[in-house]
Amino acid sequence: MSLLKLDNLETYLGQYHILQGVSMSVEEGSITVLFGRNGAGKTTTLRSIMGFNPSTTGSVHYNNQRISGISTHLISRKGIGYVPENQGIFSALTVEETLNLAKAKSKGETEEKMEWMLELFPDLKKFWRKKSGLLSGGQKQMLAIARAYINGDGLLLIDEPSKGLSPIMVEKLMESILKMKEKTTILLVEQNFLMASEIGDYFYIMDDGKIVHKGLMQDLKEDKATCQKYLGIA
Amino acid sequence: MENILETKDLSVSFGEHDVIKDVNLEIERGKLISIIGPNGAGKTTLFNLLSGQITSTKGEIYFKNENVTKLSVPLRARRGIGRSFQLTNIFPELTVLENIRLAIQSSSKDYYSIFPRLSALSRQQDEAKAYMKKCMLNGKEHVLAQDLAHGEKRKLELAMLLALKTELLLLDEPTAGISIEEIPAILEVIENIKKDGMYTIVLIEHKMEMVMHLSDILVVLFNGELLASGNPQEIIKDQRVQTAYLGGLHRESIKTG
Amino acid sequence: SGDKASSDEETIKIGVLASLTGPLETYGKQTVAGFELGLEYATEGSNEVAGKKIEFIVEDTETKPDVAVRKATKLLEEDEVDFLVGSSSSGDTLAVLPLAEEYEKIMVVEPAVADSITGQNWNKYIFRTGRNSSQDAVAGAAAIAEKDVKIATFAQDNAYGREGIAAFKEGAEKLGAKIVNEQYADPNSTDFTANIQSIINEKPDYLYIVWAGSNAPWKQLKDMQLEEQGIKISTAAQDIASLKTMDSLIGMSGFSIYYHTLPDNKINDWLVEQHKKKFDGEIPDLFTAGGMTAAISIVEALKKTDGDKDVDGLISTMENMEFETPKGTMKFRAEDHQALQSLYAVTLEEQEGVDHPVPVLIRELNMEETEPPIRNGK
Amino acid sequence: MRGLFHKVPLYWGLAIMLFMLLFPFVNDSRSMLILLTQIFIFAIFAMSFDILLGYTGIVSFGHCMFFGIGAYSTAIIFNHLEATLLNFMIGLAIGIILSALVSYIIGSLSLRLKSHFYAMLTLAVSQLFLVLAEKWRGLTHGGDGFTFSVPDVFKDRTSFYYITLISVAVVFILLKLFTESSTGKVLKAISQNEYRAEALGYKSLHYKLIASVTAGVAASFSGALYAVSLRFINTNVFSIEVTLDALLMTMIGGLGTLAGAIAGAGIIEFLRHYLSELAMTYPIFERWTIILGFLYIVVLLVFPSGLAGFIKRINLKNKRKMKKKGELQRVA
Amino acid sequence: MEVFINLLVNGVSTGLLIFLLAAGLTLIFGLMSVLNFAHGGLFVWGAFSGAWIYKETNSFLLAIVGAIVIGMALGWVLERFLIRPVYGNHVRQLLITLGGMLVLSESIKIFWGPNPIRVNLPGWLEGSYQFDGIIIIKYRVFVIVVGLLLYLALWLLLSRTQIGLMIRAGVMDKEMVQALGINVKGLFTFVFLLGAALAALGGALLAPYSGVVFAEMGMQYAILAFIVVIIGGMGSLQGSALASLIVGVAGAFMAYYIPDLSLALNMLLLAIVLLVKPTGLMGEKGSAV
Ligand SMILES: Nc1ncnc2c1ncn2[C@@H]1O[C@H](COP(=O)(O)OP(=O)(O)OP(=O)(O)O)[C@@H](O)[C@H]1O
Ligand SMILES: Nc1ncnc2c1ncn2[C@@H]1O[C@H](COP(=O)(O)OP(=O)(O)OP(=O)(O)O)[C@@H](O)[C@H]1O
Ligand SMILES: [Mg+2]
Ligand SMILES: [Mg+2]
Repeated sequence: MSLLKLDNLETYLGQYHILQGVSMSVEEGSITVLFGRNGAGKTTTLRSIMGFNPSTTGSVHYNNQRISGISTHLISRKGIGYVPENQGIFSALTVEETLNLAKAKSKGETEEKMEWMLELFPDLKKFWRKKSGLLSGGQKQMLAIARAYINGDGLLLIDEPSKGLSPIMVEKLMESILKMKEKTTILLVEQNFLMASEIGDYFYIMDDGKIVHKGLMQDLKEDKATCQKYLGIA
Repeated sequence: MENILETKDLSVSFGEHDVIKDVNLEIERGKLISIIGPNGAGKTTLFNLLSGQITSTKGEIYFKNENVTKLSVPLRARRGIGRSFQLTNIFPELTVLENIRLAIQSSSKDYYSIFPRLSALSRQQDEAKAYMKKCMLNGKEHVLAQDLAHGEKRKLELAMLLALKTELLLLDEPTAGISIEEIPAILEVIENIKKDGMYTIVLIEHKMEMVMHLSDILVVLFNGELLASGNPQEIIKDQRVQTAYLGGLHRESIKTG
Repeated sequence: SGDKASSDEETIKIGVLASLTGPLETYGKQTVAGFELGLEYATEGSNEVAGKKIEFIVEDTETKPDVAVRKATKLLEEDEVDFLVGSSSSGDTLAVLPLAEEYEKIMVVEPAVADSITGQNWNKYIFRTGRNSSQDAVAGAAAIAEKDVKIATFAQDNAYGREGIAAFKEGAEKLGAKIVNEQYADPNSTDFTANIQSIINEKPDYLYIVWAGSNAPWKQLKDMQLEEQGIKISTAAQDIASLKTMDSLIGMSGFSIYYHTLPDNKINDWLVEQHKKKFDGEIPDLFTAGGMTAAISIVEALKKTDGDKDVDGLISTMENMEFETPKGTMKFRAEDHQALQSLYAVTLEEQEGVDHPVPVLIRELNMEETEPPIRNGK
Repeated sequence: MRGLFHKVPLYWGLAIMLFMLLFPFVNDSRSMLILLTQIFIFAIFAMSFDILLGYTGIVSFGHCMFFGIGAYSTAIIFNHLEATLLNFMIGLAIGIILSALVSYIIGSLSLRLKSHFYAMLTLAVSQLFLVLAEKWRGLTHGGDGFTFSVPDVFKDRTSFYYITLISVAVVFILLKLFTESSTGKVLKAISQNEYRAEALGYKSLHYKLIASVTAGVAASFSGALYAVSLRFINTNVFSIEVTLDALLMTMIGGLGTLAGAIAGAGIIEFLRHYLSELAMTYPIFERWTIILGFLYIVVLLVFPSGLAGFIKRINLKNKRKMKKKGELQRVA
Repeated sequence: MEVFINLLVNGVSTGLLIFLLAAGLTLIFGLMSVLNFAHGGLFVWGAFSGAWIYKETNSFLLAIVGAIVIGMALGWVLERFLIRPVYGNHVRQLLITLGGMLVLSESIKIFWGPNPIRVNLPGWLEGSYQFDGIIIIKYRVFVIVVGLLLYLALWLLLSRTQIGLMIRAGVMDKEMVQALGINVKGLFTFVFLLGAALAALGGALLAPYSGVVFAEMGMQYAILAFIVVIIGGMGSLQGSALASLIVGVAGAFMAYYIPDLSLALNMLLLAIVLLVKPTGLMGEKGSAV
């Protein structure tokens, strides 16, 4: 069954009609990738799910509960973890403090989640008492993901984790995300196709605020035309 | 052919994060250069360095063989470096005409006159209209900039930039956040500008087809480093660029790298 | 008020300026109440003098000089008043002085205290029934200064404080006292202990204080145990509102300008009685007496001129005129038209059923003792 | 082609001007004349404040300092020299030069600061002037202040009424020209998007300086008139209430439209006048300051850009209605 | 020597008194980036209601609690109707809370009349200790103790508790904190009320300090609070504490040694700090936005 369902979302930012009817669904235990060029509306989609930019029409259901229209902190408490585009690091807090904060409102066996994250991202243990602001870009990304997972392991929304990271870093990150699939469901926003296509099960392609294509990742890899058309891949 | 702009080992870092690393860029007068690279590669930051919004931690910038590394934003603008912004950046509560006139004032060195001269005023207005025409904004003279559609705002930005009459134009994703339908218009505007031949244009753009169509030279920025630059056709075939621009994860590229 | 009254020969109009809103509103309201009673008393309730009706019009200066000027002009131009009375703040009053001269109308200043009103800003149309800072100071000096007593002074660092101390010094030194330390403090300061400290170090016999306004140092003086260290505090016992803040000064010996129990004469008895009758049992205060005095002075003058409003006539009548007031006999001296008057040497005592320390008479300082120096260069 | 003034407001302005010119003939209430004179004087002061807050987006909590400088310069001159127009000019000139200097120095030292820091700094400096006026007794006679005589043209209420009326008109036109000039346009631009203005080649600091000096000079002029109108001065002119008045007037009248400042001055002064009149009869109104405070808050909340801005917005709405549907949706 | 000690003690206690006032302001600014000029209004309301309640009930404790409650109630009204509409716009915050300030301090007169009112102390706080030259006023010792305790409490709240963590994070990235399931709006209201409570407490404690309270105090102390907060560095608790102490102690010594300057002291301090280090003694770049 599908864990998350978006039904015909329309979202305005200021006076701009950004999302123009987005419908998609995320299957439990899968990794779904949302592609699209700059300004397609990917981030806005995630932000609408999280309730930052509530949609004017359409609905979002999680676990068959309607979550559109309620405020962000309640949405999050239903078990949704969020990794924003800019990582949203609390630069003045240490790794330790950040992860404690993530535990504050989270349900379930937070200790185990914490341990698992630390074994998945040993760097975080290494810099346990370091101010998050001083971490490298990749480490920040790990921290952001760990924080999101500890806060809500029902569904993770991850926005362009590869942004500004070196290929090796990206590689490590992707492997971890792949591992995390065992214990949670992931909706991943990505620009960079090759990376995401390695780990995704399903894909959606978004352009100009609409879903223009969707299906199994396998099929997309074959379908060079679509790639060319929407992802600008030569 | 002499270079209008050169950078020597240009670098900047925010805290621990090196965003631009030893970039040596040489831009020939009269050409259109496109800079491509994944998100966060440092393209906008590079522009910020060139136009002076941020100051480099290392290296120099030479504009027309003058070292402008230490100059403030307005002074560089007066020297002839003009730029547009990735996120629309205009004067929301002024009319389109007023927005453009501000640029014209600056280009006609009318900085500090404290009494309105009607002659100058009307001259500037006619001039402004010309630029509006060029950027296909006719009839929007007295609309407040904030009431323009997103695409029109981008056009307004271009108009202001042209009105500045700078030889060097830095365009940061002129098509950012505008819909597919509107792109051809922008494209046309840029082509017109290029045809005038009096400008050197540096373009940041993600839309490949557009880049390939316009560029004389293609520059690839990756993790703040200059990965490659040269003829678009060759560059785009370049293996490293393939991986880099697609931010890619080719096993082999990792192994070799 | 605004109504346009005819300048009928048979009526005499008096314009009263007072702060009815703003920081000084209590002063203003008392002045007005007192003025009304004063007319009633002086005209034996007839509100007529020499067959002419007396009207009075009250205007609120809001304690803003510009408003004061506007209201004064309105009184002079539209109501065509024959006298001005007021005002609660020295600023407002000073701003109005030139108008009295311009319109050649007598202004009876009450209760503004600034010396400069009868000093360098004085003009011949100005009479003052209220006492001025110097009189306070002289009285203050008379109350405590003797040969070789060491006196320290403490005042607000503003015109009021500085003028007061200057005059006090003059008076005190005339009486042979020594001023050993002068302290001035920010009127809004939270902490006066530093100044008090430096006074303590001088070990004076007396500490003389000139202070007006809400933020007063009384409590801190007590806390710093001046009395225990043999330093006697002396200051003016002012209106009841400020007396209410002075209970930490109980036992101090200073002087008072007016308190309803101090003067012993029938006018005062009348005032107290009528006031209590009129304002359910409330006792008259400093500015009530002042307002009454102003009214009496005008009526008395008119009686003498037999209702003649001619200004020069009035001025010469009022110069050196002696008249009876709730505070006993007063006299406008010729040089600067300042009313010489008695003040009272008192001690502050606690009394049953009174919610403020009560000034108890030691002796009356008669108008010769309290005569201030002449400062208008006449 | 859009002229210096929009036509309709221009006609309005002329009509009002005409009415004001005739007023003394139709009305013989002196206090009303004086009230209007006060309003004119504060209108100038409010306009000067509008140049800062409305056009350049600079918040100053110490604007009274220029008002005070102007007032004291004139007053002190008249106190020491005899009351001639020439001496008035001298006093005026001194005040203006001083204000220009002070505003320039403060500005160049601190206009780089964040808006609210600048606000507090100006507050501090103005308070220092208050202390100075209190302490420099030889010159200012301290807090009590002093009276002085002025030329007869100023003494006569009617002629002074006309003088101030003309002054308002002249200052209004000058400032209007200033705001319509290239510099003025840049000021507005800076207040909306300083970052962009710099990228267009404008040194924002220079413009802020120009603005604050202009404002300082105008304020000083109004201060001089104020002193003359009272023929008396004391330290009140440096009190924060003076700045607050300017603030109230500009905010309520409407930012960034000099006319708004004038209207604001009128509204506030008249409200004060009538509320305090009411207080004489109905004690409920004794606390009319509260009413003013509430009015101020409500205006700030309901129409942030003041009454003038509110009117502007209505016109704009009408304009938008004319637009075609497609755009309407975007606006929504 | 005695002089020195006296000046120091009195200066320190005045400083800590000012700190109570400044703490609320800096908290609200540092955590929510709100400039609240009406703070002085809450302060003066605290002062009057405290004095009044004590007069009525003769219980100092009740007076303080009552003052705090009233302060918080007013604070809630302020936050709800004045501040919320202008979150994130410093200029409008200053302007509108200024209006709040006017209304609050004028409305004092409706309830307690235009005259200043005297404030008493319970016997156990009256008077002062004296060891030959040195006179130490009991109440000031009390204020010092309370001030230090409150500083400690605030410091612990911000650095040790989850709430402190949430608030600090909330300041850095409001949305992200919401995304962690934390109700930021509620959190901020809490902070604002805390600030209001501190202001009221400051007022209630100041009243007996000088022995009288009067409506005009509001504006005067609003300005003082701002001066201190800016000197210390907006949003820095330590900064405010330090600045308060400097203002208090410098005030005392100035009044003793250079009385002529004391009138201008605070403004001079402010001007100097702003010109030399615009972010204040302890404000980092971040906090000066
Ligand atoms: N002021 C800043 N402080 C800290 N980091 C910054 C700052 N500006 C940019 N960065 C970082 O520098 C990196 C490059 O940013 P930049 O905006 O130049 O990328 P870009 O190539 O323009 O990306 P995009 O294609 O999304 O515009 C990013 O990781 C960004 O987070
Ligand atoms: N605050 C805003 N106001 C107006 N338009 C906005 C705002 N923020 C974003 N946009 C526009 O909304 C569109 C979608 O933005 P969004 O960030 O969702 O795209 P995206 O797919 O995430 O792009 P990217 O790959 O660069 O992250 C873009 O055109 C952007 O310009
Ligand atoms: Mg995005
Ligand atoms: Mg960019």
